[in-house]
Amino acid sequence: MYPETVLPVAFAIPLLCAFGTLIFRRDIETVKNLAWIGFLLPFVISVYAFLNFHPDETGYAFLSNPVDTGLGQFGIHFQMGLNGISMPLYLLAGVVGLAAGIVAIHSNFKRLQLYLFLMLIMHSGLMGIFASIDIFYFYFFHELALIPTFIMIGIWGTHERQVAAIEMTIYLTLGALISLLGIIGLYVAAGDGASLNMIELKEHLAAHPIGKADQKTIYGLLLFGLGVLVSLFPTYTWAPRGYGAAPTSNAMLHAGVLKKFGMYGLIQVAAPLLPAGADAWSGGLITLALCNVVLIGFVVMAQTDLKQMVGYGSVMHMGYCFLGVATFSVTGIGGAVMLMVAHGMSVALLFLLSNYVQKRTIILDMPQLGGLASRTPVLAACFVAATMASIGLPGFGNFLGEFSIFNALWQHSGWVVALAATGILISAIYGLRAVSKVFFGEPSKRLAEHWEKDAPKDLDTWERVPVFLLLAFMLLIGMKPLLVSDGINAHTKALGYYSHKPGDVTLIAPNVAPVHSSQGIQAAPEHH
Amino acid sequence: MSIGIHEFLTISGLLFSIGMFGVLFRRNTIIMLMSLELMLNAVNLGLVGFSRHNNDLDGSLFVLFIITVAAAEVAVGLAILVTLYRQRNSVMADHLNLLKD
Amino acid sequence: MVASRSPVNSAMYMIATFVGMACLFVLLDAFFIAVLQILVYAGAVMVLFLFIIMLLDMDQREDLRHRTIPSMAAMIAFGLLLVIVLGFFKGKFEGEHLVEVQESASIAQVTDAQKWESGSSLPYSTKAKTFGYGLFSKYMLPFQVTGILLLVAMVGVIVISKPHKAKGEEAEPEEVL
Amino acid sequence: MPDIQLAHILVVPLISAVFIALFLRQKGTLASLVSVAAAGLLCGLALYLIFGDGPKAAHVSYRWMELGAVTINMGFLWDANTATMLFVVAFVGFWIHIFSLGYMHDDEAKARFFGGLSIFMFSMLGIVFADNLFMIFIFWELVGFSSYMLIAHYHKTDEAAQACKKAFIVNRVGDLGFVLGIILTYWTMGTANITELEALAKVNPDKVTDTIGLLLMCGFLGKSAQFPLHVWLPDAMAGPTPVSALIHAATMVAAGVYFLIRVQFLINADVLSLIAWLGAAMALYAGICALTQRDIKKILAYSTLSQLGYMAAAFGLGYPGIALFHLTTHAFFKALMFLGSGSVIYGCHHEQDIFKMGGLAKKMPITAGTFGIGVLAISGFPMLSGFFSKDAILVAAKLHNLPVFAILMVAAVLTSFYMGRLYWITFLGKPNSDHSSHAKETPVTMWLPLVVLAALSVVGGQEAVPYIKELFNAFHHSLHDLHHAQGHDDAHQLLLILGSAAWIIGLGGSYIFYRAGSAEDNLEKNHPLVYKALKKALFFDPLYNFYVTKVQDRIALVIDVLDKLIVQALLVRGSAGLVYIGGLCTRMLHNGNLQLYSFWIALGILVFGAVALGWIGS
Amino acid sequence: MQPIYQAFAADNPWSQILPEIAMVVLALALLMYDLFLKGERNRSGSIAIIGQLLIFCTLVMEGGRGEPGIHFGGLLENSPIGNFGRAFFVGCSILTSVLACTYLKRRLLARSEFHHITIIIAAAFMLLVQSHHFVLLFVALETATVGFYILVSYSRQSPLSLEAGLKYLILGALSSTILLFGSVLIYGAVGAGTNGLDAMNFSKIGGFVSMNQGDTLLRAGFLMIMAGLLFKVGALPFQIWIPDVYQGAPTPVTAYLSVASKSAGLLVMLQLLTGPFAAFQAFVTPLLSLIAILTIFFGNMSALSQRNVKRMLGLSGVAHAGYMLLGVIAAFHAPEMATKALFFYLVSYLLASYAVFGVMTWHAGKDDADQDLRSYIDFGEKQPVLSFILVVGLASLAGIPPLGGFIGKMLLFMAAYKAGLSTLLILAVVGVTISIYYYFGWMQEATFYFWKLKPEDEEKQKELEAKYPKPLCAGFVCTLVILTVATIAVGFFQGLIPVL
Repeated sequence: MYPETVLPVAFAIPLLCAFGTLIFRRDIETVKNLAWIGFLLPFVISVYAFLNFHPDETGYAFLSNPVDTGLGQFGIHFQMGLNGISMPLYLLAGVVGLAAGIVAIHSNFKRLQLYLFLMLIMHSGLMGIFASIDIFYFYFFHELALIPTFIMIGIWGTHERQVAAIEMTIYLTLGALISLLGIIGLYVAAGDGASLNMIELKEHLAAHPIGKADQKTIYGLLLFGLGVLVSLFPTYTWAPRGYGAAPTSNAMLHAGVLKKFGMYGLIQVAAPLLPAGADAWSGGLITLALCNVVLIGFVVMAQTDLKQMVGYGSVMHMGYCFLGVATFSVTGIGGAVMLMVAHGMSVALLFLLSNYVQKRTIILDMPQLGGLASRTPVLAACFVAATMASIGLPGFGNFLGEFSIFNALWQHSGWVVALAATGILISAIYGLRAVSKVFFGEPSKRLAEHWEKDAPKDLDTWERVPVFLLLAFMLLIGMKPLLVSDGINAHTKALGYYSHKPGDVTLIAPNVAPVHSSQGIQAAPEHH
Repeated sequence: MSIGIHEFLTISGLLFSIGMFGVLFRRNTIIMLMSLELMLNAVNLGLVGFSRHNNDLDGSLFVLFIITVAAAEVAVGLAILVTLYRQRNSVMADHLNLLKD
Repeated sequence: MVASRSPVNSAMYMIATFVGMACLFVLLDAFFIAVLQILVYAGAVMVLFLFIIMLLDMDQREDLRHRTIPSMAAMIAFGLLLVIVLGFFKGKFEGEHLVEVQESASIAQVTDAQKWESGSSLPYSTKAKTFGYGLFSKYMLPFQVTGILLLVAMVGVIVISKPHKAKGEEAEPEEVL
Repeated sequence: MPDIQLAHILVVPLISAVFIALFLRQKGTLASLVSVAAAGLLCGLALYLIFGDGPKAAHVSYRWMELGAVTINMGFLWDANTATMLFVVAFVGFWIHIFSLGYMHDDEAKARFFGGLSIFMFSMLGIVFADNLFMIFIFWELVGFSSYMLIAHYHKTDEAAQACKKAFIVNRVGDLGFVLGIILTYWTMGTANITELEALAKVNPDKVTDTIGLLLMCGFLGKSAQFPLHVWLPDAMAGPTPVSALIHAATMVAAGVYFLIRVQFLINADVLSLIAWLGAAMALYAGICALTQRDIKKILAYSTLSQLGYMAAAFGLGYPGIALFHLTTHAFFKALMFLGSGSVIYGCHHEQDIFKMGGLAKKMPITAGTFGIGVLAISGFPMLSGFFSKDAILVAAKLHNLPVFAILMVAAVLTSFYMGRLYWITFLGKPNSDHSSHAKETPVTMWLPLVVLAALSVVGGQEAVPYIKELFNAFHHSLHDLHHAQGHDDAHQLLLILGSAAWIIGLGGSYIFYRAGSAEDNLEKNHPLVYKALKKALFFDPLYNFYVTKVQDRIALVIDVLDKLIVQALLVRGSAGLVYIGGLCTRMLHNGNLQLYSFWIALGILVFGAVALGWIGS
Repeated sequence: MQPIYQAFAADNPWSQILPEIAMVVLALALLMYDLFLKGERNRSGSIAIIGQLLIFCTLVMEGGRGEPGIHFGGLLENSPIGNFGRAFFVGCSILTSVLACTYLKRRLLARSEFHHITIIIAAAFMLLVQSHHFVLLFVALETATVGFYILVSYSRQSPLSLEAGLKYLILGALSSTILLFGSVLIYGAVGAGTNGLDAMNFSKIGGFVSMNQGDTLLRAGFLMIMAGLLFKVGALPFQIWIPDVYQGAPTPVTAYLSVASKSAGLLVMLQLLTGPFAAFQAFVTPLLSLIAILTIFFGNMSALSQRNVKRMLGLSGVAHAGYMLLGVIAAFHAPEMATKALFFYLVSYLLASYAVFGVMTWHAGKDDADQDLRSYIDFGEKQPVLSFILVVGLASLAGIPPLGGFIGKMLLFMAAYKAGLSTLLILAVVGVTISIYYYFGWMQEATFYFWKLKPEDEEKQKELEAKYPKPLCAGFVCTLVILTVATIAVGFFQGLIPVL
């Protein structure tokens, strides 16, 4: 295999398959087969890349050759490659993509051809986002993946879909545009001869640093733009509503993978290139992220609709990622990446399982549910596993991410950790409440009547495959975190994030709390 | 000669304003068109004045073009007006309200 | 002219205005343009207007009194516009009198004195002949365009006024609302 | 190489659990056999390791995850404490597995149960072996999860559904402090490795602050169900009885104490005395609560709380070895009693109310006999295992902290009193219900573990007994300290008398008060005021209920409403509405009137003219 | 012949404007064809399209572009802007002809004349963007405008069309008068200060203006000219005519107006502001910025509440004019980048607009009746291809990646940011977000309401369809598909538009 073609191929396959579905739209079986190809091959490639990931001295692997598509004079080239941070996310895209693809192929939607077409387009965008080295294309692929989401929600969504779709569209477009302004600002502030290629831009900025005030503005734009995309407080309302209305496979892809774009952008682009800006905004970001964790945490507790709960829950957990980003340290950033990967899989699984629950109960209002565990034990077990993952049980990556983030935050302030850690309690409360309300106890009267007519069946084979696929990868990452953490560790360090072991501090000044991150930014290069 | 270019310009400005006033004031679209002609004339006056003052011929030549254009405009305008009048029996501006929100 | 309630009266006042304008042109030594003014405007355009007004029996009297707010607004706008436009000219060319035209015996004398470059102006002259020279040399291109413009206007007037007859069909009936 | 063997021991139950989860979900019997075989295998390996000739101390560590400053290692710390704890977990665990074979024989979800047991064994062993705080926390959470899963075994009942949730959440409250404590420790000391921490703590004693101790204590409070996080344990009895025996009596709840012992050097004197006070209070309080219980398992649960209080007190008094000693003996006799109660429940067709039993001694002689040994052991009957450990604790208390000693003495009397009450009412007298009258002795898989544990309860405290000697390696240090403490001998003499008096008063008093096989609660009947007063001791549950339903849920509701009102309605809808209204306004401008339109243009000209003249702008 | 006239006469290199001449000849040929050669079927549309395509090809191949420089005695400049404009307007005119074919087929209207005027307008615009002199500028502009008066009122049976024509005529004439007034002021001010130089020639004006920036008369003239051009562009406060005229005009004409007329105004403005009036850049920046932002907000907000798609597109076009004005302002500081961005924006706007207007032309039925949003319900079900075209076109207009419109907007924003307009850009972004709402709303009506039509509405629609059949011509669909494919392809391979 030619390493430089791997990633473009993985990006192109779903796209080609998508257009294939348009051509063969009359023959549904061919369309399904095409969709299989379009989801399976990228998965295989992502796993292959994951197993053969050996970054070169720039920290990248599978670098493709830069292609000028017409914007070369503005420093924009199409180039793909993977680094330690993007590799796990790329794998996430491959895995969740396949799972969602299987769900989509086996859904009995009207106009399945069109649905699969859109899913394939979306998947192709996802395979592009994390592999893009050029910031412009990174943004571009995000939008490529985002647009089908709106359409899918609008056409195949549940009852509230019109409002949800439009609210989501407006929010996400606003966020995307603001972050686009940020990217443009970055490009412009970098001065003449700058390129939007991450590797080159970093070198360029090392030689021509951006002024502090500019950094603050641009990072602010990026932070709030990307923040909207990741449902940073208070711009989160689109998420639960949108996910509640979205068709399952779409919600899986969006909540699981696409939403991570914003966070990834902050980690990979904004913070390392604009360290002073990141430092200036860190306090504000921590406040907002804490709101995400604690306030939204309470909001989740008050939800009675299962899907709403999962949706709000994902908003809440993104708060942790933001906290990680705000620390500007290898630990925090690494934890955020870890959490993104793990959360991506677990939230996709939760959406999938909620849908399975809904299929069997019709209603999603938790007080009216119950007793499902004895009828569908596998579903129950999987749901418990997914819940446990999302509330941070060790053995799943979520725990590692949250734990690292707490550790990193300690350098910032103990009180922040204390507040943030209440999140693990809050999530336990709502997660377990949901499990016990939905699965344990006796079914409500209404449900029992429904089941008399239509007895619930446990998961069938094609329902199980995506669930087990996701579970397997969740456990793999949770049980053997070195698979991803070494890459993350190496690349976050290479990006210049602040890193020191607590031992270094105690040797120097035993009684002084670890230094504040702002000093670390300047100090970072000397550390390595 | 006792009057200078400034006086001509004042008259031109006055005529221009009157033309504008006519457009704003009258509901009859024919009169609006006539007011527009008046404004064009005001411009012509200015042009000729300047042409004379600047001692070159370009301004005067421009007037010829303006007169032609104005005639063409009027012709088209009146054609539309006539056809419209046949359909609607009115050319009052406030009766022309099929197109609105 | 603008305040007259009857369109016919307005048109008549307009003709008077045009004639007055022609006099002003004469004052500016622009005899050719003055003649054109009378011929084209007073002679052709205004006749066209009158013709249309008469033809369509459009001599509706506007009641101008009951529309106080628009009228007041128009008055105010007029006042402001006048102030502004006169403001443009304020302090410009004041007291500058027009110089007597130094009509040279032959055009050659003037033009030889002036060095030509792309973008030089044409020498001033009151002779109609110079207008012809100007139009056919420097302004040849706009002159041609004007011809096209007139053609378009002509085609347009025909298209708009004349009901279209497709082959083998009757002319469509006029729809009157 | 102990580390390889330790790894084997750790992995065996995991493999069993995975195997069951993947392939044996529908095959309950096979699953149970696999799980028991795994327990047996690990027990064998463990015994070989503990009693074999291998090294007595070892430490090995593998990198498991690294992100910047945080490196999580998976390591094995093998020393005397580990050995003792491993014995308790592996051996008691194995017999409880055997017992479960019989007890869960007819259960429909046997596979899940045994899978859960295997997971639990894995997680618990992880805590036992862990060489660093991070790893402890990881397995700490995992035991919490297995406990949750096993309590939820009878998930159809509301009781179990609530109990499992409560157990997990209350534990999480403790873990909240625990995780903060671990992070604080890590960032203060620069390492999470226990061996290194010990060395560092010795060099820099001033770094061991109250905060570290208090936060780490939170973890103990949650897991060992100590005040004020004790509420989950009685409810957790909704799980199957073997689970209660294994997790909620012998091992998991004791893990809190074990953890404290592991990090003893991180707890400074202030926190130690707090722990001692808390432990003593718990011992007394749980005893009082136990007095009014009717459910056999709940009585045992409160008794567990009380005994855990003893352990905490021992630890707080500065004798971690004695705490571990009591932990070990308690594991024996409490597991015995729980299994005994399981046997009773099984025999009585899942009747749990002691006042509906009675007269079981005749029908279930082995159970009755072994249970009696358990009662005696917990009451401190001389020469039984409980006697030695409890005696040591009381001596320590007498020597170091008289008020605590007084409380513990009263608690000791209470212990024997309520245990006597349980025994007399359950086993003596006449059957009080159909269930008990038709009770039968249980099959061999169930009584054999009782016998084995009874034997251990008898000899568990005797250092002289061959294999038990090995276990004492972990207690030696503290026992040595105690024996050489000033005034030890006098105190010991005093305690021989007081201790005997305690169990005699307790057992005798309860017999006199309740009589054998009574069908109703004499206390409730004859002294309703006292009974009510004692019942009030259970005020914690209503208090927490009040907190959850009236405070926490209301806050959640209020925030939810605020979210809907302010963020969703005001910010989102509001801004959208504003734009829309703006749109309607601009729309009104397009009214189709040509004159209005020309006014726009005039306006434009006026503005532009004014700008040109410099009236507007610069 | 005297020397100066001879010199001027000698400086009329007609070969420089061969494409324009060819266009005019084509237009005249159409009239001839109509008179003499018309057989059973009127093939004027095909002739017009093929002829223009040939001209377009020569223009794009750079064969017919002529030499750069100033010709025709200073009247005409062969500049990059002009050359872009020439190809652009021919493109517009071709597409208008395509749309017109479908439009005219259903109506009893003269066909050759429509194409004739369309082509003449394009030729006039081509001269307009090259003009270097106010006389040519005015004459070319008026030729195009008069053509538009006719086209707008072309559907003479429809009172809407005539009314729109009359409104456009009066307001348009008013604005031309204002422009004219401005150029007179410039002429006077410049002519009084120079001797022997042509006071209406842009280079001469530029030289004079740079030395007399504070002159009131110059400023006034400049601003009056701007006002006239802003009217064409459709920027606040001269945007008011847009919804009415767009609604009333035949749909192909609406497209032509919204693309060609707007672009012409914009390109001329760019030409003037970077040419003769470059010295006024600092003076006009605050005013233009304010206008741009107000235009963006006004356009988007009033489009938001529209139910008539033509009005909506018109008002959205107003907003687009605002974005383009940002590009013009950006050109003051980052001329190269901003010019490229504007060109790209215009081309992507052309592609998307014509696709959308094409669908509307087809869907309009007789007498442009079906222009309400509701009439698009179930469109996706009935016409999947057209609805796809519609969705892509709207998305590109909204600036959604990966379509051409997004790239255009991004380049424009890049240029604007480079020019230091970051605050304006944030407001513009808010405007774009508002615009998403109505574009998306339309897409929603057209595609999201599958199987959602009420039975009575369905019946009504069927009735309408039976009454006015809507045949779909292959060439028409092909053109729209090409536009759509181009819109998508340009998003991925931006180099396909050779302006970069």
